[in-house]
Amino acid sequence: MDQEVEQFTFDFYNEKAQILGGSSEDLKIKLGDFAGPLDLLLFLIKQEQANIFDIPIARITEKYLEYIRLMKRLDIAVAADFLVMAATLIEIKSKMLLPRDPKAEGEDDEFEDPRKELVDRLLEYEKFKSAAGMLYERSTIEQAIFTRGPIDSDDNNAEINATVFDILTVFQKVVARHKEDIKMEIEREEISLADMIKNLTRRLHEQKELSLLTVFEEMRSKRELVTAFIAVLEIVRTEGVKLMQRKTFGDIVLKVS
Amino acid sequence: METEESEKIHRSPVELMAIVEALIFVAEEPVTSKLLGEVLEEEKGAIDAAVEQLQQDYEARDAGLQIREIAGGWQMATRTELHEDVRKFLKTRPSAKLSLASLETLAVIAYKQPVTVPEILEIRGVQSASAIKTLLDKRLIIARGRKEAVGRPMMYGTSKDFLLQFGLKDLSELPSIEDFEDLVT
Amino acid sequence: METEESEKIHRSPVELMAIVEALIFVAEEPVTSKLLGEVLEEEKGAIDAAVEQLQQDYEARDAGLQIREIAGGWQMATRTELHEDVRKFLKTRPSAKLSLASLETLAVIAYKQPVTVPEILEIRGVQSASAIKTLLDKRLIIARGRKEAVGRPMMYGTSKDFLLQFGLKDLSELPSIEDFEDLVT
Repeated sequence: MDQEVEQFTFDFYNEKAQILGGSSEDLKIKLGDFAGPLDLLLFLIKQEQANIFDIPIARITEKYLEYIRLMKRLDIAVAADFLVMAATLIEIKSKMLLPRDPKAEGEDDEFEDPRKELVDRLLEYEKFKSAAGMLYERSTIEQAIFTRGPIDSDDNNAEINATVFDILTVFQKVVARHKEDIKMEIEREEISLADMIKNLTRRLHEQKELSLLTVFEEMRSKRELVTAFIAVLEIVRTEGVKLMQRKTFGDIVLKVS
Repeated sequence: METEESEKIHRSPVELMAIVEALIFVAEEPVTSKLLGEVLEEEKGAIDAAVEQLQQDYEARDAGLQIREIAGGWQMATRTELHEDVRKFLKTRPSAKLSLASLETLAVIAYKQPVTVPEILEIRGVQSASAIKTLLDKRLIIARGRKEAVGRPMMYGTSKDFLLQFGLKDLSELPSIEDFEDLVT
Repeated sequence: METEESEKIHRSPVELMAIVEALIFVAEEPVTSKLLGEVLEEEKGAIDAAVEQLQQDYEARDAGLQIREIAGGWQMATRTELHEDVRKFLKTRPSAKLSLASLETLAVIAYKQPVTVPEILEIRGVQSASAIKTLLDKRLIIARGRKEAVGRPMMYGTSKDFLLQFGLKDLSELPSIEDFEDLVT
């Protein structure tokens, strides 16, 4: 039994890209997760058992277009880059059909194979594809190794290591928050800061741990959200409570210490 | 007697010591023999023996670490006698770390400089005094004179150390919103 | 001979091993021999010797831990073979793998750094914006200033986290890209 169209599950070892049949009646396709037009081309060349240095351009172009048509029929958005490559292939194909300039004949050196640029790109690309495979293996090995759990000196783990990118992201968030704050004009009964602190403290002591994400998501308005945020800061400051972030950009957890 | 004596000893003492050592090492909190026994499907007695043997080994080889019993569980820690050097080391760690509040404040200053405290408050919506102090202490920002406005508030901008720490040649190298427009959506 | 042989050897080799072990343990990140030497006021050579002896001892006693060189420093970690039990204990699953597109983009950045978005497109033949976003979010790559070219595009390079997550001592440990040529065709 063939699976339904199955995409984007990718495993270097078990998940080989492949295209299975494609008659109009019985359209059973397994779309490999092709990383781009070059990836697809390499696959087709291998499937056709063609020599990469002497690509049968007409046949490969036909297969390539067939694949794109299949994607379209399945309502899969075909990325523009795939279409650009289709155009390139057609162009090369037509150049191959042109008779060579008789004047240039004989001087083989000057004859530039229309496929050359594409072949160079494919070869260059394939190196990086192999390198990606190497990285995949490395990360798999690395996932089998664990470092120590937090120790006492790691108490201030609410801190994060910042990069320039973080600065921008954080800035965008602040600005977005600011804009939404201004938009908020609806007044409704809001919980006071004191009540918020009381409420959160009680829950924290009941549950020992409180996910900030959960708390913040419960808030019904920006104003409440801000109140909750300040309340959390107050609690951390005044009570024996720790803010912990187990993963960078992960959820932050309030914890009774 | 309902306790089922499930004989599942499939590890040699050395193997058991190794995995127990690894688990105590990765644990977030002191870990009990009971929990170790459950995860490893070993008798509590075997776990206790392994931990005790580990403790003795650590001591015999004058290791820098110890396995100690605390809060009803086992925990790995540095040996007490080494505290001076350990403390000294922990202090010298280059700390490029910033709290989220400081980072936010730094971001506002970086993109809006020169900027005053009330302006930062306006954008962030929270008081930023302690964050500004932290940033001044870490020399990431500097005072940039006073603004010609009511109260002549102090203006702040990023420092040379800021450029160094974030690997920037100059401020024009700061990513702009446009750089990430395609990426951050 | 002007090199002053500052004779500061006030620790026995065993004592030095102990304190080095303790410091590698407490460090939050891989720690360099240089930093250890500075804090302990010991020659780098003595530190290296101590770490190497520690590594050998760990191996000889089939410990559950290892001391390894990564991202330019020393780090204590569990031994690879124990991953199943450790994972069971921590109740973690292997984290989600990067997509093929992200891995390819990462490979291009690792080998061509610093590299701009258009240059990545040129090699991969496909827009890589979302992959770059993913890699930035995962902190595997970082912005590396701007290229002095039309539009001054941002350049990207790999981060320290990249070394850590892929178990590399430094970038030179990556096999050269030409090595992959043999695999090709």
